[in-house]
Amino acid sequence: MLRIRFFGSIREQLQTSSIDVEYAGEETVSDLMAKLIEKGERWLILEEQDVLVAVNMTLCGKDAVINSGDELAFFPPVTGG
Amino acid sequence: MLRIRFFGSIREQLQTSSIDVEYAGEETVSDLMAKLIEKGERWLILEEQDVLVAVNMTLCGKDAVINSGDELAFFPPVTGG
Amino acid sequence: MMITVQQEDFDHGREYEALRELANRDGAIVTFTGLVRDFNSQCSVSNVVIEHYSGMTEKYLMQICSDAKKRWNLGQVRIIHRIGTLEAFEQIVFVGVSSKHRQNAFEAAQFIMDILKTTAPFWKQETTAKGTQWVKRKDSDEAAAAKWSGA
Amino acid sequence: MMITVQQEDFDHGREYEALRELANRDGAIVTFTGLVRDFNSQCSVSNVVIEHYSGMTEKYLMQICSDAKKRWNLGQVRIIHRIGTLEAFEQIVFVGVSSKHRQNAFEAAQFIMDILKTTAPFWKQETTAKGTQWVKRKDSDEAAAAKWSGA
Repeated sequence: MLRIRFFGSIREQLQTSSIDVEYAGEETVSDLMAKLIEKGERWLILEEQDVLVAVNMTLCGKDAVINSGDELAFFPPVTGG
Repeated sequence: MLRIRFFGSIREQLQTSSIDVEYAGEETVSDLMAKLIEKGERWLILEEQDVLVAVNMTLCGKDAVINSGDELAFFPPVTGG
Repeated sequence: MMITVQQEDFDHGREYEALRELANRDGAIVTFTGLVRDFNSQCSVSNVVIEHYSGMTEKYLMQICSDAKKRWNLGQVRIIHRIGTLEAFEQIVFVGVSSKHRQNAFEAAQFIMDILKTTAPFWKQETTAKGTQWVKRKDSDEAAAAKWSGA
Repeated sequence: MMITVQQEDFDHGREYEALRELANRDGAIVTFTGLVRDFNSQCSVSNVVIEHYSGMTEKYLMQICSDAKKRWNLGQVRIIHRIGTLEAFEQIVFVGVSSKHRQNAFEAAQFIMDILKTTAPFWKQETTAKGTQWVKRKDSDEAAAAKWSGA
């Protein structure tokens, strides 16, 4: 299983803050994104240029390797402080 | 009349914080210093390299013009804060 | 080194005194406080709502503190960041740093804010007369953070 | 813009809140506090005595504030400097600056401290186990002040 979390405007546009998906051997974040986008057009938002990705709470690129049990997150540029 | 004030280590070495001297037409701080040094060797301290001079509470060089009624001050580099 | 993410307001005076007590051999304390402004580039702001990624936020704030301690000789480092709904003029963020040398304390506090602004997972929504919108990333914040990556 | 030279200790929390009340549209507040350290390069310090040139001190502190306001877009500027006998760990100096932009607040507070250190007529005497001596000017302070004269 993979837990996928969404924050900020991405959470709002997807109307969901978290989903759990079965881990089916995807090797990288990109693989998983491709699978999500197959589910419907609204997931295309994840491919927008400034979307950030974290795997297990560490910022990383879309080529980052994923494993079963990982927690992924997609979110827009941060604006705290 | 000129009021001449001393601060920090200079006040301590001269053992005086302020003197009033008659204004006798000295044109610059240097002129006044020459006159003070005539009074005795201990005044040579005013010629030491890092001594600062203020005329009417403004830092200035030894070539600064002075006038009757001015307040002069001699002191070491400042060390506040 | 202590970080807190909380809804509650903080007492700046108390935070300073806590820092000072631990940092008493240091000689220099710098604090930064960010407040909710009552306007943005277009119009007046009545409140902001701050969302965060619990867990990752704390991890990144700790990382920023320890990166600062690697770069400068520091005593205490303290970060507080608020979440939830904040009205105009409320305190959002506190950074406090102590050091033996004021230059280090100033630079470290600036570094912490610059890196926090671009890496800590917080997102801000503003409510104005025109409605509610997500705050956009500022290029000036990106530039401020980028200047630390050279050294 | 407000400056105070006083023997009494100051309450950092109260100074911050006063600044915040006046500066509430600014968004960024930076404070610097200098404390008496309990050691110098050689040995432990039991207290310091700070002498000043009354009148000239106030004039120079005001000048530093208005120079800072000319260089940066600032809201409030506050300086407190203590005089007389201060024990180890006591607060010596407070600088508080507010601005719409944190970069300005940080730079202005640093500028104020750097220029204060090299131009405001205060002199410090330290009492240690070896007796009492005048504190010497530091080259690092001269260098810090010099870097502002280019721009």
